[in-house]
Amino acid sequence: MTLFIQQLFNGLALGGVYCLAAIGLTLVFGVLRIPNLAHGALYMLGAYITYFFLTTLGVPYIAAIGIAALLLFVVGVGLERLVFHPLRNSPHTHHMIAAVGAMFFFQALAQAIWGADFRRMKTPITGGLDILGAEISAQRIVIIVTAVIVLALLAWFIKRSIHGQTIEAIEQDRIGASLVGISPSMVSMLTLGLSALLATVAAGLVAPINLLSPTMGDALNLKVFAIIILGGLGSLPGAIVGGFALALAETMTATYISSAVGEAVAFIVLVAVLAIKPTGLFTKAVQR
Amino acid sequence: MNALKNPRLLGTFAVVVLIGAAPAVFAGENYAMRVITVGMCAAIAVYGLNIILGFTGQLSLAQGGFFGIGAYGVGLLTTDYDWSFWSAFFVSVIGTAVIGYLCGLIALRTKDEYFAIFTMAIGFIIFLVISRWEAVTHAHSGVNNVKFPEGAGIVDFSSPIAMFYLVFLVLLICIYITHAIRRSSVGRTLLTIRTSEDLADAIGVRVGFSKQLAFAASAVFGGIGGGLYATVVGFIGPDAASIDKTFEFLMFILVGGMGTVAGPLLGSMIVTFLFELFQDFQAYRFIVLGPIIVALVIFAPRGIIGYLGEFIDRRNRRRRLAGMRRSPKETGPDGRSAAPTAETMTESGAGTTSEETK
Amino acid sequence: MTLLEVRGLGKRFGGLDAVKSVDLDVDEGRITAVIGPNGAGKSTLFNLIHGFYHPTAGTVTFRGDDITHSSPHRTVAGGIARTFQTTNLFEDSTVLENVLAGRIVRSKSTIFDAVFHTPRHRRESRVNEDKAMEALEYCGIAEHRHDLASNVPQEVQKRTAVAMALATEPELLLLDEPAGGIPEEETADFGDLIRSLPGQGVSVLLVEHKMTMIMGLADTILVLDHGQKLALGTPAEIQSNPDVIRAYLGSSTDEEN
Amino acid sequence: GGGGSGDGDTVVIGYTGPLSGGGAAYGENVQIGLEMAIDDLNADGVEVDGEPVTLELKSLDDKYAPSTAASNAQRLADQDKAPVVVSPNAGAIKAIQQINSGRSNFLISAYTSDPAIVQSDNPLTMMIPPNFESYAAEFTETAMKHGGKKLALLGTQSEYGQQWTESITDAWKDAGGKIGGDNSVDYATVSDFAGPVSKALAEKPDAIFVGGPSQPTALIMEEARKQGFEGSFLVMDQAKLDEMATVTKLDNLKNSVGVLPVSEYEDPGTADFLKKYADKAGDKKVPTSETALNYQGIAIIAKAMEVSGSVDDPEKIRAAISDALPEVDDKYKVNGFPEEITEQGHLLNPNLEATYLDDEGKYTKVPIEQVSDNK
Amino acid sequence: MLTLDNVSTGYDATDVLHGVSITARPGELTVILGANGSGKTTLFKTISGLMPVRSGSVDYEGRKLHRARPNAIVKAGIAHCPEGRHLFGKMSVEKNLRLGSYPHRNSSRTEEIYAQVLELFPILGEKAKQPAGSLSGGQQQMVAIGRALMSDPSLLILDEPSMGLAPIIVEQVLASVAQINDRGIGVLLSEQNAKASLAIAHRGYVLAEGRVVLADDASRLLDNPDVQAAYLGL
Ligand SMILES: Nc1ncnc2c1ncn2[C@@H]1O[C@H](COP(=O)(O)OP(=O)(O)OP(=O)(O)O)[C@@H](O)[C@H]1O
Ligand SMILES: Nc1ncnc2c1ncn2[C@@H]1O[C@H](COP(=O)(O)OP(=O)(O)OP(=O)(O)O)[C@@H](O)[C@H]1O
Ligand SMILES: [Mg+2]
Ligand SMILES: [Mg+2]
Repeated sequence: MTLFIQQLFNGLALGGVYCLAAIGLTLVFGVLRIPNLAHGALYMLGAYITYFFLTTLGVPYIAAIGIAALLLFVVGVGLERLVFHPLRNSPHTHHMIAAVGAMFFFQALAQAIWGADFRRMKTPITGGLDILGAEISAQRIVIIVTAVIVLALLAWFIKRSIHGQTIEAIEQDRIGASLVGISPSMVSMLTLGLSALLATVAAGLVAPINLLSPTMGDALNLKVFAIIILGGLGSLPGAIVGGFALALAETMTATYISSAVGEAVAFIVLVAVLAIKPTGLFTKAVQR
Repeated sequence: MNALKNPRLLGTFAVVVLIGAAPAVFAGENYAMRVITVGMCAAIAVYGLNIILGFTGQLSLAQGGFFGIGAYGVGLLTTDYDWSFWSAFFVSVIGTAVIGYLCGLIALRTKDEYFAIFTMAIGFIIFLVISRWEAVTHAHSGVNNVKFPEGAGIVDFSSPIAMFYLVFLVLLICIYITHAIRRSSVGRTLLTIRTSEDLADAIGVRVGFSKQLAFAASAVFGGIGGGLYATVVGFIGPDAASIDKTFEFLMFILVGGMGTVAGPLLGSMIVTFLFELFQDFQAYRFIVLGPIIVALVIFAPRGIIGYLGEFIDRRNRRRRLAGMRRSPKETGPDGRSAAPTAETMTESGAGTTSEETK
Repeated sequence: MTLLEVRGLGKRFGGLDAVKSVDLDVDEGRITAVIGPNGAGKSTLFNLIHGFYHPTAGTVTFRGDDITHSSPHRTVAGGIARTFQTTNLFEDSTVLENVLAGRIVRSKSTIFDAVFHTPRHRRESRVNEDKAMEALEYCGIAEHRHDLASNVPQEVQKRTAVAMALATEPELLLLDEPAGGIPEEETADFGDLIRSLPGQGVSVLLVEHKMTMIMGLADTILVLDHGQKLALGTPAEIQSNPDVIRAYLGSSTDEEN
Repeated sequence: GGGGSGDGDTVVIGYTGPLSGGGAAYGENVQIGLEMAIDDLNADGVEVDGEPVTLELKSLDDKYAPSTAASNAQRLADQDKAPVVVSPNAGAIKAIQQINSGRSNFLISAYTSDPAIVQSDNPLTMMIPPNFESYAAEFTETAMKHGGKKLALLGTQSEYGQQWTESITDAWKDAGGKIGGDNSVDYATVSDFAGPVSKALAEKPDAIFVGGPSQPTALIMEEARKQGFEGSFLVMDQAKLDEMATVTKLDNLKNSVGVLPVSEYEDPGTADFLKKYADKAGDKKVPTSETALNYQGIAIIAKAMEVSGSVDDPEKIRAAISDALPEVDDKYKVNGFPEEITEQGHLLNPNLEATYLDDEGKYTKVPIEQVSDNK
Repeated sequence: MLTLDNVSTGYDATDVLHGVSITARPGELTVILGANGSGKTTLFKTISGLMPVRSGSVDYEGRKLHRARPNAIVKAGIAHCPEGRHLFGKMSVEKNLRLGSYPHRNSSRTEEIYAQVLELFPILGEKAKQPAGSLSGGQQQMVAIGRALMSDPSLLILDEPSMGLAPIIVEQVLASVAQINDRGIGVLLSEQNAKASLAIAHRGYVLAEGRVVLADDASRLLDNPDVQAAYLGL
């Protein structure tokens, strides 16, 4: 029982990370219709920049994440301008390859600057809680709480605020959107910026319980794609449910079946779900 | 021999002859021969990708996985089970076809990006199985001493040149099949699906079935490429099935030109050599290569062959227009030069080409 | 003879009956029209007959075969072709290639025929080209055959869609607003094309809002409203039916033409 | 052999290893060792057959992919005429073995402790580190002495990690211990170690087998201590205790048995090596055996060239290693210098030692008896 | 007032519009006639910024618009209800309409205009919560017009608003257009039904192969024998 509760919290913390990383990706997909394979690299870059401010310059933790998130916002905007904007009329194959090119670049850049060694990020958040016999570190509780707050704010923003709705509008018809006065390229830039920002927040939260390396985004990348497809591309609730569901499935299968299955479970679930519902869990069917 | 008047076919021929003559130049250079031969194995898999992606428009990211299945099939059967290369090769290719077909059954219920990511998941599961199923695949230890093909006392395939020509021959067959599919109604079927599945459905195309076949065919090419690769390199590890392989294949096809006959081959060769060239930069080569990839996609989105094709199309159209002006009766109201056509259907239509040569 | 028999056909979307208890007979060698206000269920009816949607009630019979749950490609193979309300073509292909695509359903040759260049494959390629040209000429657009479908005028596009459908050698052709987007004054020519189809052994089921055209073409008209039959009869009967005038035609139609 | 007789004064030492991607840090450690050795050897002067020879390192990145490694090796041998190619990864070495004695001719300087590479009877392979199977028995004995009989398995899920897991499992069972389920995870892809650690601790073990790259291993141990584990750790040789101490508090690492840190060796050249290393890599970086052993390895090869009188005949060089070993200058003896090379090509140091890091944070040496490389 | 001066533009290498000059006076209903492919849609797309102006200038109420982006042009008061509608298919009808007011999102007039739109097309009130994509063709056309009106334009561009509509609805739509125009909103209209549209228009232009071949008051165009022959089927 203690093990179960322990793993439940571990799974929730992991779910928080997955969600934060996944929502950005799903938003970008919705607006730009591109599967941004460089997302994991943005996450990695976010982690390194947070590290730079926190450890190298000694800026406080929260501020370091904040500064890094803003910087990554700029990187995201730049990525949109330099890579995806010129490709806006190309098929998605081209985006994927361009994104892979960008990913290679970011990884090589990080290695050139910070080296290939693992780095460890320290945080002021220490200690933990004892919940029903399970030992939960404070960092993980922070992850869960932050994830929930950010997700709630974002959901509110998209559904209620008119700015959020512009994102939805562009997802559905770019020409229609520009005719009602929305600037698609502005929204595209903001969305990519926002997704990089969210990825950085995720990275800043996880880095203390894991290590930094130029390839830290790779493993996450595949999983996050599984999540947003599982939830239905471009669907916010889909990404949230998918993120937590896959994280819990992963932790629990690793605990009660085997860790190798745990590693594959995300993809097995994905295959199973798509076999039954080919458009993911949360997509509305619409007539031509 | 009308075909020779068609500049596209001529181009394909030229590329093929050029590569076929490579051993004459590089005979003593094991390294160059190896790079070219391995590149050709990849090119075979890329021809598979060309069918599903270039013709049908579905981005399959499982190609690396199928390549791995072919490679491991040959690798494991010739070593742990001591089969002859040829029987192992045959069985592996059939096996890839079956696995490809089964995956296709589910995969093709999905569309567009779902299909892409779904096949990526399939590819990743194949990779996980290969890299984790210690008891059968030896996981990271890999498969050592894969057999050379048996030459029946006539050819000795341990010679790099013999191996080169074996792969080259298979590659030629794949290119021919690609060409044959393209100009047939099968090719037209696939291309209609690429443009609009709904419309294809409405004119009686068996969309699901055709996609299924295309997917299985692409898997088979992947398996063939992988099987040859295993015997060429002699040792295979799980990286033979990794997602990086898939991305490599994608790069090859994009640089060469999607949906074209010569594109995959040309792309494979050029990018392979580009990669080798940049090896000297070691870890930092991707600081240069990354942006080059991005730039290629942005500035040459239709690949090298795509560009040439566009050029030829424009010329043909100009000629035809000139011809039409001579016979005023035929001049349509739409006498302006058309938008660059998609490289594919225009050429594939038996109509256009035979018209030209009549 | 009755070619197509629709009995008690119904389709619900959520709470809405898009089509409800519709009966319809399409006779061989005739032009049958379906009209009705926007949202009456005309396109849905076509989608049901063609197999794009599966009905929630009723049956569809074609030449005595039950095709209620058939899929579109089998329906086409069986002899029913269609065009879409919004013109739908393979836009980056030429007009000829579009029409050739219509031949796919009648092609028997496989990959193997293509690879080995069998006589069957050669014979079929020739037949396909001939038939495609025939359809193009019949529709009067042969001179456009090498133009990209997206570059030709609306009317040529509409004709291409018809030619593509004809290339499948149908016995029944479903036309959903074939003249939509064509100016009134040009519809006459288009009407002539449709009128000639039964003579070629192709019966027609037609949806159209252009009353001038419908009244001059149709042998029988079914009027739908809210998914249900409002009236059925000859053009003259329909034109004077007060229900139809109130729900659909409005006041101006007769005085305008 | 190929032979770069034209420019007899420069000899290329080839290196193919992971210089980008997940294994980059490891590949760089090896590369540093090679560079240091070559710099030192050139400074001292290498003379073959009466002619002075300059060594030059040529590195290529293989991203840990065996087939790329083999292509690279072929390129180094063919184009750069390298008589020796260094590779630090068992899979890559196996792939390279497919070509080094047939199509091209070069000696493989193999940095892997997987004995499979010498079991394949490749005449041109020189295996540098000790056979990892040697450690299992002593590790088990030491850990049982300081802990108890119940072992949990939490190694990494690489090929090498799995081999270690097997070897430890056998040894532990032989010693009469009990073992829980296999909890190994892929250290490189896990986002949060808490889950796997909780699972392992649920077995209430007295000792835990851990190991993969140093830093994630350290994190796992830290997490285990946080979750209340007080027993001992058996640390696989891939992880280095001193390197681990750079990412976590020494407290978390206490009571564990692992390989001896380079700085604890007392070979004649060790102290100088440490100084030079700090100059080159900065004092934040801990020197590891990848660096030290490859440093030694190149020195041995250079000496073998001198002894054999050939820079381009790998067979002669290989044959001369045995005679070259006693001739190597003391300054190159830094990390358990080998005294002999087996027929199969394995360099052997008879006095292999591991270490136990005790509750005071002190390293105690543990002598290791080496097992045979034969299957 | 909207003034196009010598505007040329096109797709790819060739021009579709060749030096078109047009004025639409404030509050007036201006109709553009022309055969299929004569460039009406292209002209409208050029005005609303969906296509770049290659040469010439576009001027609206004293502002140069030929370099402006669509969003700026909507803000300037020109709303374009495009051919093909371009609705947000998965969003409800209501959200579609409300997004129409995006350029003036904080204005108090939004509710007022929304009510007016529902008054114009009562069926949209019934379908308010339904995804726009599930409406029938004609109903979608109403949403598109409604959405354009929601931006509170001073000039409304309607590209074949009656395409695919039932005769009775065509009548209604043209009546609504007249009604919209009566409220003081200028309208630029292209319409297959030349006679009916000229009947409600103030001025008309005839385009042929991308050039203006006739420009006159609507009533005079109705009487022009060339127009009668070409477009009125007389
Ligand atoms: N997939 C669907 N989901 C929900 N409702 C639908 C769907 N398809 C059609 N409808 C509804 O069914 C009704 C009939 O639509 P249909 O498209 O058949 O009308 P129609 O008669 O063709 O109209 P029009 O003349 O405007 O094309 C409409 O109210 C429409 O909103
Ligand atoms: N996207 C495009 N690419 C290339 N050419 C185009 C494109 N859209 C339109 N054209 C061409 O531009 C010309 C003018 O087209 P436009 O759509 O403006 O005409 P229109 O008067 O609106 O016709 P319709 O009555 O059919 O709507 C036509 O010759 C058409 O073929
Ligand atoms: Mg309809
Ligand atoms: Mg138009």
